[in-house]
Amino acid sequence: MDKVYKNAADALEGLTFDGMTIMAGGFGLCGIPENLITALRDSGAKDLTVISNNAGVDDFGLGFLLQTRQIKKMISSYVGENKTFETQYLSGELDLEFNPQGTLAERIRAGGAGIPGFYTKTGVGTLIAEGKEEKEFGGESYIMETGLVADLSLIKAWKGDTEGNLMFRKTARNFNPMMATAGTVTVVEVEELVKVGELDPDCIHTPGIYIQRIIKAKHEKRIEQRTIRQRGED
Amino acid sequence: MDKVYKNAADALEGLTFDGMTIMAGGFGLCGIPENLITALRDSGAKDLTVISNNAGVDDFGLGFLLQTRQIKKMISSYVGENKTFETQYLSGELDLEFNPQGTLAERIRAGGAGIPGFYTKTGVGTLIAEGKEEKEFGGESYIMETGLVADLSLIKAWKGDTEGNLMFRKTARNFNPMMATAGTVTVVEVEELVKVGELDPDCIHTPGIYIQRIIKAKHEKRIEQRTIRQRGED
Amino acid sequence: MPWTREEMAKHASREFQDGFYVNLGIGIPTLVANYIPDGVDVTLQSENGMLGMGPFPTEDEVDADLINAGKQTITELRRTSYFSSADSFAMIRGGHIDLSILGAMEVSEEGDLANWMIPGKMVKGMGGAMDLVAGVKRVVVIMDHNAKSGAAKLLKNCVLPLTGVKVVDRIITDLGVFDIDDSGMRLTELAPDVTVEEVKQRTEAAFKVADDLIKN
Amino acid sequence: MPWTREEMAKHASREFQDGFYVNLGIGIPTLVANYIPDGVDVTLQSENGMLGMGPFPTEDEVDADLINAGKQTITELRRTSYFSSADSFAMIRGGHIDLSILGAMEVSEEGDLANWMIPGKMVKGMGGAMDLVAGVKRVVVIMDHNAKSGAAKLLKNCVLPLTGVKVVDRIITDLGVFDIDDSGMRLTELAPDVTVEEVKQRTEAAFKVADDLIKN
Repeated sequence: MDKVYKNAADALEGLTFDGMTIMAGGFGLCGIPENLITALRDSGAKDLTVISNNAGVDDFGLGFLLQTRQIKKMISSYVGENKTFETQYLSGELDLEFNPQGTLAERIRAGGAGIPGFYTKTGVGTLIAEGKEEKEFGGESYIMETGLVADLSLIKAWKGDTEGNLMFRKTARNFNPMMATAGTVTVVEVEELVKVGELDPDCIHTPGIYIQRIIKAKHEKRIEQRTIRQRGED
Repeated sequence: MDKVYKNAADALEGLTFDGMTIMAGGFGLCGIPENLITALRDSGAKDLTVISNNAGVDDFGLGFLLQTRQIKKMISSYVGENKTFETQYLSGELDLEFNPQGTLAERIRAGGAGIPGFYTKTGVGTLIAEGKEEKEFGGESYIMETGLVADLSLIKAWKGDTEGNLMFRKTARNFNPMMATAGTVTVVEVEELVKVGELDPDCIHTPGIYIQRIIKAKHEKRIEQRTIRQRGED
Repeated sequence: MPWTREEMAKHASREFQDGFYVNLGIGIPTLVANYIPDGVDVTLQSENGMLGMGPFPTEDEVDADLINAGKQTITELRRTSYFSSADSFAMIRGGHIDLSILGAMEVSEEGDLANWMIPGKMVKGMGGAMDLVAGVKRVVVIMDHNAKSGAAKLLKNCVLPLTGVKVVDRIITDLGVFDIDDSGMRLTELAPDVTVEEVKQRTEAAFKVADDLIKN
Repeated sequence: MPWTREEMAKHASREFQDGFYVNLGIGIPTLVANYIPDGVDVTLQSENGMLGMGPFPTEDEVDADLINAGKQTITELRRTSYFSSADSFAMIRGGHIDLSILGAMEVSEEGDLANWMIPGKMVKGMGGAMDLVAGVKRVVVIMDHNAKSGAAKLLKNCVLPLTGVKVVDRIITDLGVFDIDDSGMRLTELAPDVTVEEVKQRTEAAFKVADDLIKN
């Protein structure tokens, strides 16, 4: 089983279709599958439901798919950095489902773990609870949230081996590991593609079972908020 | 905040009481907190409810606490290797709650993650489902299982730093990471106690926030089934 | 002539497809790993937290921190990864394992499985069996066709407490191979010199005989 | 004289206890990290998957893979560990974080918090705020006592959509400090030259005045 593909376009070959649900890893622009997002745009697939914590910025990441109007609906926790998004949302072209960030993360984990529903205190008594089943445990109220899965998960890792074993780097891990488990097919782009056996088996974040296709790619890694201290400052 | 204690007895000082609920890590005898279990026995605390995948063997691990009749109830998935257990169970001295192994693991994770209940397909239509709420998702039946927490979690890691950051080794990881999150207090014994900064921050399995006390200890690491192949065999 | 344990295991090895992730139960199922066909790459999962299980260790390779779900010492491979029990069963429950091969005490004609408990005897526990049959994509049972007493083990309904309901896809016994789907149980293959008549006599479950029944 | 932003932050830093794990929101709450008292060891969590957040990087330390929940570049410390968003919110939801300090648009006298949405305006999303207020052991709000319009922000009931119900334990405004528990809201401290009368005029919520009210 060869999981290694030549490039992002190859890696998405045969996997995309109109109306599909896609998960895209990353937090802000950190740890996003830059190359696979571009390839998804180029595939032309439209009416997409995209599950991603954020919506990119106007000219990078998921912003590309907003520009081309390929996204029909976003499931996110925060979309504040994207004017294209705002315009399309306010005009009614784009549907939006907000999830508290931890609820979103857990729904994705649950989807990958075969858990169709779970209870959380997050959002009880707020708009988020509307229409959701409520249950008491130990005298406290909780709401039920459901598991999320996708037809295709696009994720970004630091190192990967040819079996699909992955390691993420620093806060670029974020949503990527759970999304890897929740896609019917999961495609990953890595900075370094290594031979099997080169990753420490105790340090593998995502076992290869979750990865169907892998590419090595170059990453721009754009920074949203470049905050600096002067040398000597604390 | 100094989390490092001199030995197992010191590390349990003030934490034990009759009737308490304890989680003990390990799978079989692999990755069990050998020294903390002995110290728990020596503490004399009785009427314990112990949550542990297995019950040790007659003369090692949780078997010690069965010999002294300190355990009132076990929550486990498999207890096949312990005659003391069998005797006490059949005589009605010992209460037993079986959980499917994956359900047990997930209940512990849920307990640590603030999730009081979740749905699983495991056990639907079996004895395990009796008395549990059943719900349909997508036309299939699931049962609700609840989160588990403990007054005290005893776990065993490979390396730990003085902040309580931990790494486990190979299959000795098993139930230890989830139990670390589900104890009101969690005490860990490690083979190597290292300085802060010596563990790779991308490879830490359990962040120090979950650990209140840590000791360095020696481990017998008894093997239950020593299966060997001859050199040259596949 | 009924199949031997090894022949049953060899038969079960046909289930392996290239790239499969597989969980093998204790006993005869473990033997199936000896018959992975050439050119077929299979990764074995052990539910105590390991993907990529290697063979038993040589004397000097023995490592107390490295055991399988049967608590036997084993080895790792170059592809191996380790994870917690929660992550391991997330993998199983989430439907990521392609195939589980396991033993059974009883199987019903609808695919109910009983393999963990005999009332009145000391119960050891179900371990991960309930999770495996509920979560794994395809469940294959290997077992003797009859109990030592001669009693049928392929039943209309299981008598013993269940491990899972409608979970078994295929049963390989010493007498033959049975497939189960929504239309019921179907005999698809016979061991050498075994007749349909003999199978019927030794089986309580109702089953059809496949049009293309294979006689070995 | 009402407190400045820095004075409010400094005041909030009294919340820190040795060994605390703390999550700080964006804005004034971030400033609180500058006032960690000597001898008090506090570990900062960032909900995008990091425990042990360090200061902003120098120019040559900038790393695109290392940002906080405000998407700002930051640094790691020797104690730092990284984890997924699911693990991060398991930590938050599970009650393992001792303290969260965050901003607010409105707080009710029962401790309801609104800080994520103004109807009619483009909504950016709640991010991790709902999870933090639901899960963290102690929630402290820092905010201006009144809106720019002069409108009260400490209300009988929040007008804006809620982030959480009965979640706020303490409010630090430029005018003083309020504690909330089951018995209601209580003014415990006043900024210099601020009178109880002034606070009452600028507050819609009903509050008691603590017997041991501290006047600065």
